[in-house]
Amino acid sequence: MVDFNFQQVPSNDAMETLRQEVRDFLAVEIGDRKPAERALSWAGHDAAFSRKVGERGWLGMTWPGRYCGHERSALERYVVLEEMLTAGAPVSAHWIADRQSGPLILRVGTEEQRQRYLPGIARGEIFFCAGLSEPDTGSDLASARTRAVETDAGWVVNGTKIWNTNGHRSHYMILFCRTDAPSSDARHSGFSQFIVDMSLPGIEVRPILDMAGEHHLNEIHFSDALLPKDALLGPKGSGWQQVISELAHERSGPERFLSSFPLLVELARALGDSPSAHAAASLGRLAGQVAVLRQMSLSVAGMLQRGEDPTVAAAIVKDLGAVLEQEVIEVARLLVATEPDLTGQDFAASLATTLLASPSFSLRGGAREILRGIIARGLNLR
Amino acid sequence: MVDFNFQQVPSNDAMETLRQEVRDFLAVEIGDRKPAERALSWAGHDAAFSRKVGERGWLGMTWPGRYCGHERSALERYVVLEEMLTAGAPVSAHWIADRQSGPLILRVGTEEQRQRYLPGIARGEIFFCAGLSEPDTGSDLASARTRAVETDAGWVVNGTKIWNTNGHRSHYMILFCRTDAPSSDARHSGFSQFIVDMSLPGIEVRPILDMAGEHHLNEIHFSDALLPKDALLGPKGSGWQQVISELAHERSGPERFLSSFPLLVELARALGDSPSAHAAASLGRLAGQVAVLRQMSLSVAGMLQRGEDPTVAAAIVKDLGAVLEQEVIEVARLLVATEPDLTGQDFAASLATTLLASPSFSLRGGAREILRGIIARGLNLR
Amino acid sequence: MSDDVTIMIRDMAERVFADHCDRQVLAAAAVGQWPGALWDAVESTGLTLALVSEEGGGAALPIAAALSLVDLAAEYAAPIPLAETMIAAWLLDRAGLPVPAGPLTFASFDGSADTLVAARVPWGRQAGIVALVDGALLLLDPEIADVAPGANVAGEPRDRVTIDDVAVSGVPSPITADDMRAIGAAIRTMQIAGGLKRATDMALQYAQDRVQFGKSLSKFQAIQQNLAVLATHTAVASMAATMARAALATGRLLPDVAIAKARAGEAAGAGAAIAHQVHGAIGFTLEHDLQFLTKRLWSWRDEFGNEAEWNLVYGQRIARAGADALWPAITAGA
Amino acid sequence: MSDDVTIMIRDMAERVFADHCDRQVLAAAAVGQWPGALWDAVESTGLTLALVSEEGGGAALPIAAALSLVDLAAEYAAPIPLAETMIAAWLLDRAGLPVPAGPLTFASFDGSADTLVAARVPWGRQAGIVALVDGALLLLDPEIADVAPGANVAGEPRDRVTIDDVAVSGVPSPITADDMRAIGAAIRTMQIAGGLKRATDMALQYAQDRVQFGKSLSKFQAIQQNLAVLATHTAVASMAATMARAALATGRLLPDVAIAKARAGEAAGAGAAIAHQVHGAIGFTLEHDLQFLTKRLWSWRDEFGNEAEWNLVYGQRIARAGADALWPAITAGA
Repeated sequence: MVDFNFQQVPSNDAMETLRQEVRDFLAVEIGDRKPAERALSWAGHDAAFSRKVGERGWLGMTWPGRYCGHERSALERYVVLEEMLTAGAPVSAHWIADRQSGPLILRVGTEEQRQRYLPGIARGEIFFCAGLSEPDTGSDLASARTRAVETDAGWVVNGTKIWNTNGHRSHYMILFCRTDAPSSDARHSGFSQFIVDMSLPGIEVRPILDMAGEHHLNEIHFSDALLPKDALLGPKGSGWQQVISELAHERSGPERFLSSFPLLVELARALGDSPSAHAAASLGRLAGQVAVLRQMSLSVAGMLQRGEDPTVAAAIVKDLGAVLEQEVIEVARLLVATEPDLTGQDFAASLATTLLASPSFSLRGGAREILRGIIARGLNLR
Repeated sequence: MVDFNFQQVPSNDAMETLRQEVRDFLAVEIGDRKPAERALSWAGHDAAFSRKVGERGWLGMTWPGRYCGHERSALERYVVLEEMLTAGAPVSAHWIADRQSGPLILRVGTEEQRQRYLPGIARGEIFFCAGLSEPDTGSDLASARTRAVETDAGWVVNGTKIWNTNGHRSHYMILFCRTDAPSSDARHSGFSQFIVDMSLPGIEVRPILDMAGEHHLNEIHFSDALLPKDALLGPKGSGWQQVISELAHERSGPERFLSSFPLLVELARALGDSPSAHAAASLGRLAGQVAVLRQMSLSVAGMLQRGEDPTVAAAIVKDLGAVLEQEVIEVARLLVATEPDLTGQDFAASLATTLLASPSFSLRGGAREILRGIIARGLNLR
Repeated sequence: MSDDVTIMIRDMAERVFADHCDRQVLAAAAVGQWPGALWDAVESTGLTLALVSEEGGGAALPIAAALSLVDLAAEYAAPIPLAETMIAAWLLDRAGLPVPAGPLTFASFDGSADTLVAARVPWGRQAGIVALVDGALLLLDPEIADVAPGANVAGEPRDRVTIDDVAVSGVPSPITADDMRAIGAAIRTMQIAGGLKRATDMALQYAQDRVQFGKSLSKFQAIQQNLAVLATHTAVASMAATMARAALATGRLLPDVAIAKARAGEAAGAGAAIAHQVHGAIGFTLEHDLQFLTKRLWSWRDEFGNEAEWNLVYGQRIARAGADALWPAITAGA
Repeated sequence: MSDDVTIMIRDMAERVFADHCDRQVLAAAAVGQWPGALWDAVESTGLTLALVSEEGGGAALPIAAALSLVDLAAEYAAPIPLAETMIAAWLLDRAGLPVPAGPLTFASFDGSADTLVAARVPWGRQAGIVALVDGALLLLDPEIADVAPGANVAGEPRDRVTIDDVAVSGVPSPITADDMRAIGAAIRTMQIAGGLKRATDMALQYAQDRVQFGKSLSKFQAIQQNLAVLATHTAVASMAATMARAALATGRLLPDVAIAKARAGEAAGAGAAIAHQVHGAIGFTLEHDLQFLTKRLWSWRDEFGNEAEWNLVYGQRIARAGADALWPAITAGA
């Protein structure tokens, strides 16, 4: 029986006060950003901006105070995220640390690891990247071959990671790799994760330019890189479980449907205050899709807050979100007869930037077939 | 490499003269049909109309003259079909005989069978139905269990056929059934086809009402029905090959994308001669889709005429056609804010009729996944 | 607390629907027969008066809890004006008018000074009509109403009601004709959510039961992907229904009802198409239950305004407010 | 006979493209470098003059045969104005003007009496511009043209050209500005067909080569279904390109060019999205060839009119003709 239980999450004063603070902050900090820059969405990288966000207490928001967290609710954190994303703020520098690495360290790290990394993340001073995919893995993460071998001196790592975001400007990586051969009945066994200091010898970061010609992605080679013993994150052999639960979190945020929101704003601007009936209805349709998806996404945040498993609900939000992000582009270009142009006027430049980013919309957080497979599993079909 | 080779088929004088003859005929014969009747498309049944079509020489058009065929080209036949379908003419009575049964008898029947059935079909006096699906087969025709056992007196048939169109008003059925057990390495072996006189004892026709409440479909039970020896069609054991090549033909015609064309005409009428820009563009888009798909479908007819295998190209036309037929409904209902109403005005009634028929659009000629599987096979993916 | 109430009344109602909404009742209703036993059973629970104040003889339940029955009735394709009756009774009660027994419906009348018309009034032939005429609300005297029967494609009565203007008078209405249309849109949104949920359950069940090429349909990857998309449409409609219920509860109908009806309407059509695709030929027959649901989905999405109408309402609001107000409007639900 | 010609010139051109359109050439062109060697090799085949009369020094090939090179060049993402040169040369020759050597392009100029402007002229900075000004056709003197460089998202030059009205004079043009836009739409339609064909081939190859979960991607049913849909879009674009070529050959541009550009434009976007989906992350990188094609598809679908523009042109024609003329119009191609 279908019962996904998306509940409406009412707002409260704390959330709305915070929302206004974030808006005021963004008006000052990025008020002069051009639409094409805003269209970069969470790919925009600005370390100084991230530090300021940290100063405001908007990183590590839900973490305990003893790690310089701010002990606020998942819903308050959600407010900060959605305000940043819809404004097209440059959140890339702190994004992975705040969203993935920090929560993971908090959950499975040693007390010493928590003390060492979390405060810097919360201050917006320490940036993380993730080392998951490998050249031959694709969606099949369990085929990863990068290997860490335990020696007296520490862990010796060899292998190659690919599609790494921000490795060239991050201080640390959470590395997923083999520490033991898989057992015969469980190919998902034998993986562990490590916190890797990116300045160590034996780590080479090679750029991969994306189709817009931008450098966000990297291929990273480990050649006998020696990690200290205490780089191991959580129990040895628990890497697979860590990643799986992390992916569920990764799929749940507002970044999963708001990537093209800045373009929607430019579309509204280009259409003006009295568009044709068709243009108005198209705008209303897209904005309505955002509004409903936002309720669903908030509902997922509510599940997280209550400690429920949001895997299937998050996959639904992500699948719908990827379709919507794509649709905004297609609707916008037909309503405003302007060719996409990176060096053009606001709308044309925003359109071009979003268009060139669009193939990534259905990649991030899982290809469409994978997401629908997760939903199908939630329906007990597999 | 993708190379489907859809070639443009130029028209010629013979085709255009014929087209005008058909239009003049239809203006007289069905000029007063209401939009909701036209929206029935090829489900409309009218034996008298079919006889008149036969009198005009528009059935068995491509067959040899010695069987009362008219030795015209596949493209001329195409002209007659498309004119009938777009006008919403009631072609159901003769449809299967002219399209499937007749050509099959011509191809694999004995000389005596040809002499006995083809002239009547070409005159629009003998109607056929097909007995393919069974309650448990679905798309997996090879799991059919109806069985014909050879005895001294003839073939004794037992089993049940379902989703049979027009069995209650057809003179004959082409019956697909088992005559031998499958060989261990080929579950498609051991099938044969028969020409079944529907008036024989042991054949019970039970109506299945479709969701519009109409009786077109039947479930047909064979209880020791005795067929004469010469009911066997083609060599014993060749049933599977016959059906497969027949299905390819069945997927190729203009009926595969024109089912909702009568509604498109009513949409144009409802919008009038100066619609809004959006309504005009939507109308232009749908009509343009019809125009391109018609060229592709004509191209398939050209392949048939040249004796080429149209399987993949026909699957493409059918897949696109099913999407288009559905899309016409969705576009129409949003452009004309009228609730579908079977007893309402022209547009509302045409909309309701087409809507209630719409689930069949993606069934006839193969479910969508099956069609896309055929295309994938044409791409050497399977 | 409200959750407990919801569970309690849903359990009560579900027993009635499960007992009475069988294929025979639905098939008879589809050709115009009034399901008297079903109606009587529902009315005897008192749920039809759930929104009426205690002084008015009702249960005064919270709106969100009470209206969760609307989805549920739709899951069973219950061929009675339950939602219409609940709303009509609530309108009467709020206007200080007494609420009669029996089925009710509501309609806004329009026309010339002489003759007022309401088109496609749900169950206009059987139900007492709470009418909005010239800013006044009243329970229409059936004697003065001329009812021409009609139906949607599911066979639910949608009647044309004509009255003589001079013959009516009522109390000042707390709601406008636009409000009434939005309220209608809100209940159809909830019904779509319920209908889609059941259609999805049926498709899931069918895919698991049906074997083809030696394995269950549900094991084919293409079918799984289709079912995942279907479930996604259902989730959207369900969220939309929740938004519509909340809008009725707060009394601020727009923009959420506009957003909700448009999104649910789109999900209804797309979802119905997939449910039929998964079912194949069997779902296309009159004897299969799927058609009770899909015909309703195809009707409900157009009633009280289709997607184009409500998208336009919302789109014009946000266009007027300007591009920089777009996100604030979404977070404020304004 | 025409088929033989087509095969011959396609073979000749394909050798040139295969030799010269490698990743380095395409990458350099995308940042503004003129691929001189490629151009010289193409021009030396004489194919740029395929549509020019024999008296004019050309090959006077049938239009459909000659323009089959447009798709082919697009398959290789050849970053030169081959189609523009062929068309511009043909326009000059038909107007009785001599055809110069080197790349050509064409543009219709608009503006005030003083200053005339053509926006987004393909290769305006490198090519001789066949200009339509006030109903007159001429080869623009580069001295009097002011060229502001621009580019589409694939990096193909799309330049803004400004001229002084009084400085130009030409011969009466056999074609109008509308015709010129339709001709441009026709060649972009053919390019889309070629680009989609190659993108599809690449996706098929990738799906067959790439192994995941122990089997080739192409063996997953969901991927097969996606590839089937991609191939279907390619088939539609290819049919549209054939219609556009035929329309140029007959000289009756509308409605077929309008239909063709709109259909191909829609296929371009949908097809590019699937090609990227199949390729996953690798297709999103600058070092993979897919982006040379998809960026062009995203550009070409908007150039010389997007789907909305051409659907409107066709839709208004058929609306004016009336509902009962709809089918006759489709069969007459009118």
